[in-house]
Amino acid sequence: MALVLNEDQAMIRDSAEGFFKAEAPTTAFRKLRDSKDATGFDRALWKKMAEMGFAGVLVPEGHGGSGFGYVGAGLIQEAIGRNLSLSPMLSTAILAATALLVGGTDEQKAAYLPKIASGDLLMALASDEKSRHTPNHVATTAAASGNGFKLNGTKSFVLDGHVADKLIVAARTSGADGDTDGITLFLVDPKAAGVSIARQPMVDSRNAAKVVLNDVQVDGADVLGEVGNGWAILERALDAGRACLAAEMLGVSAQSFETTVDYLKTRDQFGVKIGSFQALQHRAAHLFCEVELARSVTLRALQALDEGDDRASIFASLAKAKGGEVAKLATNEGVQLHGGIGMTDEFDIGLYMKRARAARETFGDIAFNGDRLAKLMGY
Amino acid sequence: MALVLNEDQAMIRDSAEGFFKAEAPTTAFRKLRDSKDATGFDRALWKKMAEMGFAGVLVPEGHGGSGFGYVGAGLIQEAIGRNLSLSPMLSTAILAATALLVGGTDEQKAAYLPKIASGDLLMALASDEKSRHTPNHVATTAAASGNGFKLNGTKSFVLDGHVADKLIVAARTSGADGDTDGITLFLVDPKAAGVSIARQPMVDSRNAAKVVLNDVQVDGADVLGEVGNGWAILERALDAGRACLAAEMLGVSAQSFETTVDYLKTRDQFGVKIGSFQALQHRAAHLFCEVELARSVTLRALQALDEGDDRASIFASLAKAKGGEVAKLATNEGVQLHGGIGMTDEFDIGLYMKRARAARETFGDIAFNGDRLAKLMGY
Amino acid sequence: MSDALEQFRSETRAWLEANCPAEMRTPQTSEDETCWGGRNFKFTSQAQKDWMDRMGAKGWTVPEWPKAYGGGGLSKEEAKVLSSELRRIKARSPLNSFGIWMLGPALLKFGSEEQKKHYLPQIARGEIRWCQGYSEPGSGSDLASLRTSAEDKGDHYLVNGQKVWTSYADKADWIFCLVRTDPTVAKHHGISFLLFDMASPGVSTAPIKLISGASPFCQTFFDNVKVPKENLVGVPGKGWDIAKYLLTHEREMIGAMDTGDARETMAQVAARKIGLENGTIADAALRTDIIRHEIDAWAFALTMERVKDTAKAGQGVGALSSMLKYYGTELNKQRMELLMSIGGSDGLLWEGDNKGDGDLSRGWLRSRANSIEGGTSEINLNIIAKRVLELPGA
Amino acid sequence: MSDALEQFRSETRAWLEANCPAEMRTPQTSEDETCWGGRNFKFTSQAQKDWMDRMGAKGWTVPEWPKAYGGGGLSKEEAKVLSSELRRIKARSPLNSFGIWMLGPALLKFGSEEQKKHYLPQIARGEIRWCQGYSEPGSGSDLASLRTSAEDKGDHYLVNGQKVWTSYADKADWIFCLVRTDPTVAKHHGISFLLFDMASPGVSTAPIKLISGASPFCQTFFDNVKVPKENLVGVPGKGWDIAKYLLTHEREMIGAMDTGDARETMAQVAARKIGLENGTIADAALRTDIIRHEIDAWAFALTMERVKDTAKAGQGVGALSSMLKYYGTELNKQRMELLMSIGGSDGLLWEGDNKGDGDLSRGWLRSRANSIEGGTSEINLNIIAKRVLELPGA
Repeated sequence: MALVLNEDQAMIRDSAEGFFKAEAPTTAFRKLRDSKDATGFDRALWKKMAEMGFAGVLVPEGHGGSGFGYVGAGLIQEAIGRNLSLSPMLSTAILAATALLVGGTDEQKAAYLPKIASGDLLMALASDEKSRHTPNHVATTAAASGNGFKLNGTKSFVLDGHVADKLIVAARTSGADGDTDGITLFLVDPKAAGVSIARQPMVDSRNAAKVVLNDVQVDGADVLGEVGNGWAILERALDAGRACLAAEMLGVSAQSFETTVDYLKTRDQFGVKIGSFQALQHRAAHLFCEVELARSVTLRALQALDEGDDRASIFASLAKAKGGEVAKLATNEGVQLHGGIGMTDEFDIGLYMKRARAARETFGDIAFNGDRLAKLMGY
Repeated sequence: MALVLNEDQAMIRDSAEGFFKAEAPTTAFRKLRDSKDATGFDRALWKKMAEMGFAGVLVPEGHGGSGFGYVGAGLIQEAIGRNLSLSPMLSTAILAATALLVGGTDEQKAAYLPKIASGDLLMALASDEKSRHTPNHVATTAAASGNGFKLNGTKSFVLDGHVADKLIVAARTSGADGDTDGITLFLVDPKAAGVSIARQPMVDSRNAAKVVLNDVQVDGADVLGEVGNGWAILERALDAGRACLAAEMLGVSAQSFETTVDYLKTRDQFGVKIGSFQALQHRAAHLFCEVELARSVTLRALQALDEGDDRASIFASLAKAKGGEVAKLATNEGVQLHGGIGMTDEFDIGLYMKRARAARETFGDIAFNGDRLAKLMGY
Repeated sequence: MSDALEQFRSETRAWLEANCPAEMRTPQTSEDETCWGGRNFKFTSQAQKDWMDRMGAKGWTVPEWPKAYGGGGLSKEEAKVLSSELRRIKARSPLNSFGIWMLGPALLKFGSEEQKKHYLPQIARGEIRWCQGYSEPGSGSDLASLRTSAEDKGDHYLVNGQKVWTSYADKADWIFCLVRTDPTVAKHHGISFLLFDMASPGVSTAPIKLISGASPFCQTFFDNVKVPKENLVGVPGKGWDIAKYLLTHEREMIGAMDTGDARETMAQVAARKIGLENGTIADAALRTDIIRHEIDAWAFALTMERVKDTAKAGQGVGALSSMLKYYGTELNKQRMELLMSIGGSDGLLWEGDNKGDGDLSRGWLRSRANSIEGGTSEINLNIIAKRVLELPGA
Repeated sequence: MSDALEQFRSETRAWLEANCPAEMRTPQTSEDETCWGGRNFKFTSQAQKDWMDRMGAKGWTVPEWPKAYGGGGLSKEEAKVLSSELRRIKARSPLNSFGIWMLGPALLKFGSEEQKKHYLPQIARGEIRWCQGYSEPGSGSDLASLRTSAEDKGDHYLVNGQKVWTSYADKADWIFCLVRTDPTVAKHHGISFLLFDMASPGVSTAPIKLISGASPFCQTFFDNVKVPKENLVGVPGKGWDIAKYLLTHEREMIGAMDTGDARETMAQVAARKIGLENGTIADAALRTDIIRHEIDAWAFALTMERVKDTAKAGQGVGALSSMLKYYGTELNKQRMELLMSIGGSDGLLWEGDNKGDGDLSRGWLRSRANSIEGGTSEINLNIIAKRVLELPGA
């Protein structure tokens, strides 16, 4: 597929850019943050996002979604990155929707996908257990119990875990810690007995929660996919997350870069604009190149997911690895070139740096994703 | 020990700087290179170096040496690096002398050290077998035979191997490839039956040879150190080589840096000196810092060898790793900032880049030495 | 060691034994326990106050300052002995102060005899807490472009303007402040160095919130503040010389900070958080990054050591000291980035139930200012290029 | 595909089948087998000459140039078909030439009708081999400061001066050359674009030896060379416009070079030289470096693809194309450094008994020029800063 947006996609991009700039700019982010809002996002905004087709971006039209696909989801995420907009987009519309699409039965799809698309159902993926992303490390157990399973374990860094109406929990039904075989995904009611959820305040003011499962009884019908074969579903959901986070980080990088270039054109020092200093010009020019590289890998990763390309995992890791490094560079350079005011909470550039850092850790940094892509390529 | 040169050492530095600048500048290097000189260095120069006490820098006064120690050896190497002077300093005066000092019997010391100091004996260490430095990879075998051993194997990248009067060969008397136990060092006559030596023309025009050993018979008296326990001697010789190569690379870096800064002050472009461009100023200033860091680690490594510090290996690897990276940066920046003329054979800066690359590979680059120092420190 | 020095050591030891309260020999557990002194300082305990007062009375808060100015009047050697004896009993610092670190050295070099007699003993005894008024919202790296004006009104200056990044301005008693006394000359030549009471009418402050959270920094406003003319240090219009002297001083201090034994710790943290496999940190790529950083950090620590040893040996270190701030702060930022990577999602915590939750993320954010405050990395590279490499002006 | 295009494809296929000699369908094994054409070219075989002549006669050495100027007169679509048919039979390039790559596009845009008619067919048929006279010893990145003079002598120009980095000047028949026709105006405005015969009296060349060994580059000297006035292209004093047009053209070409499938190869080389352990390259640190490079190389390759696709989609690519030269050449240097690290002492060989010995070290050294020739990385960063980011002039 050509590495350009087609007309429909260009329209999605324009409408997403316009929407988030108007409806959820950084001032909205600050308001939620400073009020220590218990939900962590604006439910009215999420409703509007559903009306725009954003919540159902991956949901086929037959299930009430807009079916824009991953390229569409990435464009929405990019606009979210540009505006630091808060919403359950990643957890519900991307991670959970992908898991359901890949692994759900017809009944599960019919039950959940339309509600995701309409903005009425929030979901969260509870997979990570280690602080550094290691998805095959699943120590949470699912032991046979009655006509179902009993879950025990602790999940950390569960995005939107504290507001989710339904959790997707990765637990081990067989095999040893580290094995990919033997992992099973379960749809778990967060209000079920034995589930306790605590929100964790994060540096980027986004929602993450610790989920403790203590003898939580689930039914056989709550299994997503097949028992012991959850890994492929989990991988695909995480790859969707990686590619869409790369897109969000692209928005973060591009916005930080543009803000910084604007600052270089307006800030006076030593009687001239600081953008006239060649050392800063070269750094800005280099950063321009890096942002463009991030844009290319991100688009390829999103397209690969849409096409079912068998290298989709490689491209997702490539985009996540490169996108993360570029976002680090763009936000670090942004703060440094803003000087002292870049360090103040009053200016936005620091908010972008915080988000870049958190997005970089989520679903693996360059160490994880670089290693993964090399292994997938046989070295 | 304070990280400064004492008075004696400052004198050695000054005399070495003066000596090599006068006796073996880059013009001498070019003459030897362009004439494809069979020896690869000037024997008359080596005699003069012996008279200056350089050949016997590590040899105690009792054995006719000057006993300047490793700091002294490093200062000589730094001056060699500054002038790209060709001599068997590293192979004979540093590697072989260290091996003899650490592992030699009284008889061996008495037989060889005075001749090293007087410049009458050239020696070479034949240890590497892989193209990437892996000292514990010793596949060359030494099988018991008569009252001695029979050696079989191939050694590559033997510095000054083609002119050596005596080789120090690492061979395996027991254990498996990769084991450090079971390695034995042998003093081998290059004219012995079964030894064939072929010079390999290298990018830096220095001497390296391939040594093939085919049923070479050696005597029990030719063992250096104990049978099966050659590793500790080899390690110490290589550490001496690493620290002294770091010193030579420091000379290469410092000279490249200074030449480049001079060029920035004299070359006109766009009507001004190119040294007035801030982007180049910042790169030069950063390079200044890096060269100073290389100087610090090098001095510490040399001192640690002199003191018998139990962290001498760590410091040797630290100096080799950092020194190599700095030499890479200094010479690459040197060529780039010289522009087109930096690419011509007529200018010296390219010669420094070639030497930096070869010195960087010798006895391990940052990948090898970084891994080694981390392991030595327990991570 | 000479007999006299040995004698001094035993006397010092005895005096400390008698005068350093037991509580002041326990490790400080938080920033809040730092003693800053001053008119309104809330001591955490009587022991903290006693310790400051006793050391202050002896002049040992500033051991090498002359006795006439409230100092200890100690020789370099004696000061070293005192410092080693303090370390021996693990005594806390009796007094932290911008007066000791910054204003004192400036007054000793540029102040009048009267000023030295008046201000220095107050600093030594912790009676007056000082803050520093340098930066302004518009000035940034171009510090000399400052616009806070001090108009000569005969018997006093009338100060108007605004400072920013004034550490602890809301807690300080007095300020040492760069002001423009002559707007008609070239920017470096119209600056003066002025001292005044923060309680003067017209002075107000507002705290600055950083990306890392609350901070000691303030914005400080001057609205027709009257300052007696004798409060000017040195020569009117020559304040820039004092500023440069203090900036160099500050750069060397900041560059020297934050190294310590962090080296050891990073590998330990990684081993604990990520685990070892066959004796090496299990994440090979992260381990490579850690090793590369450790190599640089160690090379930098050795360079600091070499600078000190070179200075001790009586050799010039000008060229070397200019790089410490630049390289040290860049390294520290890199170190915090790596610690964040090692921490993974734990490093992203902003606050939490456990003590220390959020420290890492806030420390990481705070470290980003290292290469901005006290002279940006860019300014330091300019300085090296110009003063050390003597490259032509752009 | 349209019927007409299908028809064109089958005709082309038949023609190639009949006219491309079998030898010209075997892979080229060395640089020496490249066909450059020209008056004095030594063809490696009759087949090489036949292949050039036949393609030249058909205008297919320059498929999209107009037929009137010796080109093939093909549409974009037809040219693509030709190119795919050539690939299908693995045909070698019939003719390489600075005339095709550089002078041709310049003449098509700036030349007079007469010049086009005269020079372009010679280029298409490989009759005249051209070289490019741009750089001078003193000019470097400041190309417009060139000093080679062309004095107006009524019916001719008298050319004096010196060029450097003239590729294959010692083998070329004619030169296209930047000269100064008016020394009295601002440097960019006194430059003209001149064509002349290298056999003219007063022209001499000397080869340049590089750090990587022998090179195609020469120094070229002009000593009172008479050049007919009709050999000037475009308007006198407006040569800089032509130069800029060609430099941009060249930058895009160089940036686009040397990517290919090198990606695949580096990991393979490392696996072969270093070996795999549990499926990963045994040296973990070097593997990390390789992975980081591969990520960048892949991201760059995708960016090249995106630029092409964007252009195809009829959208502007100005901002993107400006970065290709800078990033591509820096990446290639890094790639060669890594290949040298992977090679270890084998990479240090300068020559040897085996075919290929020394190729790596010489390739590495040669790669260092990538970021210098055709506009240095620094100049390209300046261009991005100025033209793309529109940052103010320094």
